Amino acid sequence: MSITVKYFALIREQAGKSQEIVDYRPGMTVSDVWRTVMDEDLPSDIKVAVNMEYSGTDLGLNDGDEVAFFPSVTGG
Amino acid sequence: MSITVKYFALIREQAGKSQEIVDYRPGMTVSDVWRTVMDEDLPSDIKVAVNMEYSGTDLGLNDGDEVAFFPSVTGG
Amino acid sequence: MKVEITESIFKPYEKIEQYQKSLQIHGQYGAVATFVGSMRDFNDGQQVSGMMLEHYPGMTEKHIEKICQHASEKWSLLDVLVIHRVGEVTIGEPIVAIAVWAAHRGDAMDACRHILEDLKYQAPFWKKEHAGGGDRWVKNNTAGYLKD
Amino acid sequence: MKVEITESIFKPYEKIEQYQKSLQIHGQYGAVATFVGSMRDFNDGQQVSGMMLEHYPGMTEKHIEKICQHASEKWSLLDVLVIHRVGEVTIGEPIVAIAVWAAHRGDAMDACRHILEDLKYQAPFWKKEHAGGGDRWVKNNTAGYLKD
Repeated sequence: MSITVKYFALIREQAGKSQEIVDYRPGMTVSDVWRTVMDEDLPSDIKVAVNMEYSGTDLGLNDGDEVAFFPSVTGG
Repeated sequence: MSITVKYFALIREQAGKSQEIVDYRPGMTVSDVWRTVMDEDLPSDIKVAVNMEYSGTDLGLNDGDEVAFFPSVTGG
Repeated sequence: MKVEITESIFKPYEKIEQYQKSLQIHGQYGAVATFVGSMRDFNDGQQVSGMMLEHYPGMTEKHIEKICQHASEKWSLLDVLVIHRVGEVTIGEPIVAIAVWAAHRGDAMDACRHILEDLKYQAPFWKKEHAGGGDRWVKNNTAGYLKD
Repeated sequence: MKVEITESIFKPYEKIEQYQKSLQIHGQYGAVATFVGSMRDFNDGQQVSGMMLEHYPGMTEKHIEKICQHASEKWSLLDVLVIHRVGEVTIGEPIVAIAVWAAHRGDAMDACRHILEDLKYQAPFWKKEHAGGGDRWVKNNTAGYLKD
């Protein structure tokens, strides 16, 4: 019963970690994950992906999901 | 006192020649050149260049000018 | 269609030529539009000496494949190649190469531009520039305006 | 800036790479947009086996140089290369190659497209295709629509 949480770029640096595992609770949303690990509300400028697809912050998660938090992308 | 006349592509084939020299007459226009060599009015779909620049058909010519007649271009 | 993420410096035109040779579309493509993005020595008002390009292994490839798939549905394309660099990049080195093969030029150029804009604004890559005053994360890409 | 009219088959990406190496703009260009047009085996509803590309020696070069000059005034460009084939062309062979170097992608891509459209509609070239039923002059190029 777990969620894999990943951080990238500035978020990764600020968190001081690139990945962690949090316990899964039924009904848990993306925002809940951030609140669990960071002890604050998810800032609106942070992008979210669930299982490697962009996602909204209210999405309900399933056991085993991978959630990623990152700033605006700057590739290309 | 002469004008060099050039033909390209379908116009060249229809004229059966690629270049000829016609006498220059003061006041002569591009249309006059066509009338002189083809004995007809210049068809509106034929493009014209004078001294290697696109030109209107009413342009007055100077002695020694090069006039070219050709169909729509299809390069690239 | 091919998407490649690489940590090594690459020669974009050799890669494009080589990929083209592997395709069975001789005589079918009238148009190939390519875009190559390289690292400049100056950005956002400051001299830079290099950068680190971070990505999200797995999602990045998946996302770019989806972009290319989407472009292939929107335009009439014969093939698409996208190569994107990650890791440490030095001035003048290629960062991204996109090549689009199509029968007609409109499709090739529209799709190439579309893929590039999506790479700039959607694909999970992050640039950290090494500038005079230290390292800095690039906040936003500059606009890819259409002036036509 | 370089404009080349050639009767020989050419390798577009080698030419672009080679020209790029000759430029003193390392670290300045962030964007290179290229377009390569090749001869297709099918056009205007008919199978074709090759074509003859006629041009107006002198005017053609002069006209393309003017196009490139104009593009350099309209957009912020670092360099432009245009190569155009003339004479007998066989299926699959490159007809035209355009490469535009700029600091930013919008300029490179807009200018590349602009130069191509001008080449299609203004530069003095004429195509005569060798088709099954005999030779035929191509009447008009297909449109290079912007769908974005």
